Amino acid sequence: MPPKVGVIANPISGRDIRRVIAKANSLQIADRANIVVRLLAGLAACGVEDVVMMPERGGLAGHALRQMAQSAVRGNARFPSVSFIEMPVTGTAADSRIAAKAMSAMDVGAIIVLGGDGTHRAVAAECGATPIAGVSTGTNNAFPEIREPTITGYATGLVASGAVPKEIGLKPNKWLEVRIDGGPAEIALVDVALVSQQNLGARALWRTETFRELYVAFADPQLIGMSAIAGLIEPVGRDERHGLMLRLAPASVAPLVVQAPIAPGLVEPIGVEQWRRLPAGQPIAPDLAAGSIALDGERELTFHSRQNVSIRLVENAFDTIDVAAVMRFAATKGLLRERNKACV
Amino acid sequence: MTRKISFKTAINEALDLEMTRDPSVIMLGEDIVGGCGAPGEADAWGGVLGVTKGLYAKHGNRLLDTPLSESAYIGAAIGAAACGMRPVAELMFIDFVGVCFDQIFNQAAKFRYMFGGKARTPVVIRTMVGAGFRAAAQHSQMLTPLFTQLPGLKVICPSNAYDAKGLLIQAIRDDDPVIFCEHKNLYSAECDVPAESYTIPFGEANVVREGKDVTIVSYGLTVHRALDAATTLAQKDRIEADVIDLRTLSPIDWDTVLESVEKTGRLVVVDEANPRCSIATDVAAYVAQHAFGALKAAPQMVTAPHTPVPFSPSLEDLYIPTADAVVAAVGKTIARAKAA
Amino acid sequence: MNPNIVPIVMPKWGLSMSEGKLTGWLKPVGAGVVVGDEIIEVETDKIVNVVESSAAGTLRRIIGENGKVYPVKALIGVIAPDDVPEAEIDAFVADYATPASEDKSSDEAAPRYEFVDTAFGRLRYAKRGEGDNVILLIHGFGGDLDNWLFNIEALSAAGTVYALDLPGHGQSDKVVSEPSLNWLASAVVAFMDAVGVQAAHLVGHSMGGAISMRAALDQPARVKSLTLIGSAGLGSEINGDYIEGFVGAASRRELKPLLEQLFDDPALVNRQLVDDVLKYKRIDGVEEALRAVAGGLFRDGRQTSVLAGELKASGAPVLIVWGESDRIIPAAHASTLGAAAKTEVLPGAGHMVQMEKAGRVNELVLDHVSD
Amino acid sequence: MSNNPFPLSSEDLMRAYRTMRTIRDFEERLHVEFAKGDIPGFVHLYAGEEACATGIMMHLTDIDRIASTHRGHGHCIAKGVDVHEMMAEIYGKATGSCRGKGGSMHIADLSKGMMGANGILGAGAPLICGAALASRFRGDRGVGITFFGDGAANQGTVLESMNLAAAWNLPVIFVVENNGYAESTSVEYATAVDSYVDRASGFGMPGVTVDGMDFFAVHEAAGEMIARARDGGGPALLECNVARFFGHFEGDAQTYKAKGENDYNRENRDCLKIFRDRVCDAGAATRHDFALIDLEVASLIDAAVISAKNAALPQARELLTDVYVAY
Repeated sequence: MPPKVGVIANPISGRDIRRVIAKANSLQIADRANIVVRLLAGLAACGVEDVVMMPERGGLAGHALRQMAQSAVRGNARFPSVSFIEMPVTGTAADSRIAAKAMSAMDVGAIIVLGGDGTHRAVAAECGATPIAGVSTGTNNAFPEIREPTITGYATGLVASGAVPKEIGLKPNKWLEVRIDGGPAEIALVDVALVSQQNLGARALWRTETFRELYVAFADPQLIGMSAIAGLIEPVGRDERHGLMLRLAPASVAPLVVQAPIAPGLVEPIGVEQWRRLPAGQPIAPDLAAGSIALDGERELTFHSRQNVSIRLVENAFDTIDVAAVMRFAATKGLLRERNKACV
Repeated sequence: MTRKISFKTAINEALDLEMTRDPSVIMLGEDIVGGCGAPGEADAWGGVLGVTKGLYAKHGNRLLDTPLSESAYIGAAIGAAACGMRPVAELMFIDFVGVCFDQIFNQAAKFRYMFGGKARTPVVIRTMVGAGFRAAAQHSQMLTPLFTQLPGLKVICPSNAYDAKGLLIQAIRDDDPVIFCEHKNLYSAECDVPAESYTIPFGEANVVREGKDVTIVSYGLTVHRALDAATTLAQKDRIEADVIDLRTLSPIDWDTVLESVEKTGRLVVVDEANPRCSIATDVAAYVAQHAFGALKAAPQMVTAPHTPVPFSPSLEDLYIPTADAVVAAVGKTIARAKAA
Repeated sequence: MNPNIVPIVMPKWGLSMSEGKLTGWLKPVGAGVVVGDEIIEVETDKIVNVVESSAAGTLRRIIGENGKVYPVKALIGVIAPDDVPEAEIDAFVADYATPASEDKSSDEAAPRYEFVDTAFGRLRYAKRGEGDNVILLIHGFGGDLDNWLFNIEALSAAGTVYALDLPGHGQSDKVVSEPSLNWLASAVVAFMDAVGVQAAHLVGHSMGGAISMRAALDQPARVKSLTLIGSAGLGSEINGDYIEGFVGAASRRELKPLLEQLFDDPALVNRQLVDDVLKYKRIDGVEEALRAVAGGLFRDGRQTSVLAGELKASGAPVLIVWGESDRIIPAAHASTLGAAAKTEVLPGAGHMVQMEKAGRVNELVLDHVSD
Repeated sequence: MSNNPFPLSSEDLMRAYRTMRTIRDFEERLHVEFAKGDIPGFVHLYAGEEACATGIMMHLTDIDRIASTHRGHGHCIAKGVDVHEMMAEIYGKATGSCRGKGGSMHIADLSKGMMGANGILGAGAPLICGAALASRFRGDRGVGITFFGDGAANQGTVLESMNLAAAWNLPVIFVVENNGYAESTSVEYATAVDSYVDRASGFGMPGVTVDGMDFFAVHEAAGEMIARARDGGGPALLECNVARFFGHFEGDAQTYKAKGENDYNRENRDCLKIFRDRVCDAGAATRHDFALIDLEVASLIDAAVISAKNAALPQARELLTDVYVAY
């Protein structure tokens, strides 16, 4: 059976307040649709004939289909056939979760995620054992890597079809789990930040005086966002077995101040009181009594003093496709070459 | 003191005086400064025909060159007016009204009525009208009837530099939206104009020549054609014409027209607009209704034909009403009267 | 050439007049005329007026046609005694050459009006003639120097004639910082200083008469004589409705009937005269200035300053001229000074007597200033 | 009210709720009254979108100006226009905001900075650019907000205004109230690039999408944008994803909507419920506090309807007045 690949591109991503409070870019729908088309071309090149997409009403799929139809009219189309999951469209991040769950259930070989940290988080939470391949829709994010989507399509196709073995093509990822009063876990792929502001509002984080605690799964000094604070203090790799936890304070009163790029173009002095490694598997109870919890930079939960919050770093939480390894393997093994029999 | 200046200078002077007098007066328009953001000089043009030249040097950023985006900046002028400014927006050619008409007739014209008298919209839209500039069908129209038809707008079309200055100052001080039509072929015409600020009230026609035999009503450029005709009539036929320059089309000075027709019994209306639903039909109909008893002959209308403005000079010269056509129309009123 | 043959020509009324329209012959050919008879009616861009005969004799020729426009000094008709032969008249007409318009000669190429800066603002004036004998013409409320259209030229026979626009009037600055006779009189003296006139015969019309009186009382050395025409300052009555109406009038319709009150013959008020006054009135600051002056001098329909008593006591030489049908200031005021003044009340004239009866007024003034 | 974690005072929280409740009750009541046939013409109801108007208007004062849409009752109420006068206007009465001469689609109160509901889609955008320009010349730090729907977002006037505002760095916020339907036509059908935020990108101004049913999301995003514009930071676009609970106009059978869509939205996306639950859960107010406001608003709307019905019609002479300031 030819491999099937899922594509989740949620048009609502990348529209948050960071365009105003910082200089986050805004990748236009037409450009995102273009990314989808490039992905599809890469998938087709590796023999993927069926792609199932998340339905949406933001014009992304419509635009992509229009582009493919225009190419088909001109006879230069080579794309998989595209179908859509039957599900209600709410126009929120919930759509990404529902789609990921459905795709995982229909046994797709992989799910390509187009979006930022938020969309990746939604998909990772629901994809189970299905590997995901991330395509960043901008530089506003920490989790997905920046890469030409055609190549991501190639690599995903090679893994989904089994041409590249999973031991080579997949790599495991950590995540952070947050529970309130022992309820269901909410996850973060990069960072969990606790802020004293006890409301969700426009979700993003920029009022640095409210920053209190930060937990990161990895910390790369080349990335932006909350994890950049940790990255500038003590880098932690995606493959290292620990994370990092920091206690933050207003810069005016903290013993140490980091000039951190907490959002694109937004560099702020962040006060750090102390930090230490965060071991995997061990639930940690934060010191902050009440406030809100931002997952990968967006306020998602609030808690008050009568509630118990626990945070835990989890290893091998989900798999992602290691595009670099897949392509290197494919090239080495000659998977993408064939002899021209006419010239023999 | 009084000197001879051109219509164009009179407009410039009116704008300058009002901007000096009242800080809420601002100007918006395409190329009214000219060269904004370009590598050359600031105030490169001062308007496409140089009417606003020099004002930028005096009033700086109270003159705003706009994007070529009439709907946005005419609307912005109207919005600013509703918020207490006195903007003078330039719609380069009246023909461009098609792309911003909504803002003028659905917004500016209706605010006061629609909002129960609680709004005032003191905006002036200066715009070039008229044929004779070899500018063809989309830069030459006399669309005055279009605006005159709409309640809530005031429509002005001066025929000389003196009137232009006084009416423009009045327009800027007026609390209602004013469409101020400037005939581009009058720009170089000179006459005596006081250096001071002065105003001419709206709704007062100017009797530019007095006579007892026939009433010729016109406005804008064709006032001069009417005067030429009147001179010819007086010299050749000893027919003395009352020549009335309406000056303001909305409001309109019916009393002066009626008084004159009561005296002369004959009416010729000269209008550069197309003939249907025009100022000519309006005046003729009003006089027919209100001074029928005084009329000795059917009112005559001398207008442009019911065509777009042609390009070729030979055709365009046929388009604009001529003094000869006015003389002929007067002749008809006399002939009819004799026959009766 | 026979000195008894006298041409009737298109008059030059005022500095700006270059042509006029003959609107009517008031005498038929062959009629006998005496000096002062009205012979033709002429319309200029300012006003309609009649031309009076300057000679006695018979109207021998009618040359000008009704309704035609003629340049200034063009031959319109001929007056001569009956004994002058027809052939001589014909020769005179044939030889008559209209003098070139003065406007075009080199010394007249300069601006028609002049301006001078004073502490009372920039003031416009006209100047004609020459000589040490200076006559200064001062117009009335709401007027300007063109009110002397028919006088300036004629009076220059006696010397240098100045006519000014008072502050707030004509084309002078529209600022009247203190609406009083003292202030206005000071402005007149400042004007004399500015144009280098030590002393002058003051000829004042209406409010200008009161200003002249004030100046004569304040600075007797600067005023050689007074001519008061339809003058204010001689009694308290004044036509308050006219003053109020004039200040408020904004349209031709409102203004024309008011201006007609100024003349014995309302037909003299033509379109251009009304337009000129309107143009003045519409200038920023004029209404305020007029309102201020009216409030200061003519409050509630009464004159606030009556100077007759003071003037009588001063013994200054005074000529009083009035139009019999003056509807602005009653002609009865003409007799206020009694024997202390020469007084003449002219029939067939209203408040603008110097325009309506220009010939007689000019005669009277010339006589007065050459005493 | 010991615990208030929100960036609004307790008074402001209650004020916001009162505003949203007033809009909801006003519209729900019009829905009922319109069906009785007492209201002339047609009305476009704002119910469902209250958080959008209220979240934005909480940041404004009378020097800030808004240009509204045909669906303008909510904007009017949130901007402080008198509810009695509004109701009377909708009934065409002499006591109305516009003396009965404007009607539902033209309610305005310039003294409150409400530049009018507008029957012409997209027409408010250039007007508000002018309002912002006036504020800049006066130096009063006023901001202009123009509302338009996903339908009017396709009007040239709106796009031209975005260009003008961006080119002149005007303090203007373009608010797209995206309820998914341009009258009966879907966004997907009518809009080539379905994202309105992308329109902002095209003019180099930031664009943000928020859940327009979440008062706090609208409030915070709008607050940042308005403060930025006030300080001279330039224009921005705010897309509020909202649901309208009624049809395009009263009498619209809404057959273009999915089955159950209105019920789902009323159940799950009611901004009033979301607001009340969040505030109560945080302990910033009690259900009783809200119930008191509900009662107070209900009586206000009752009174407004009764007085509007009893008010006098405009006199015949009103037909001819106020065409001009000076005749």
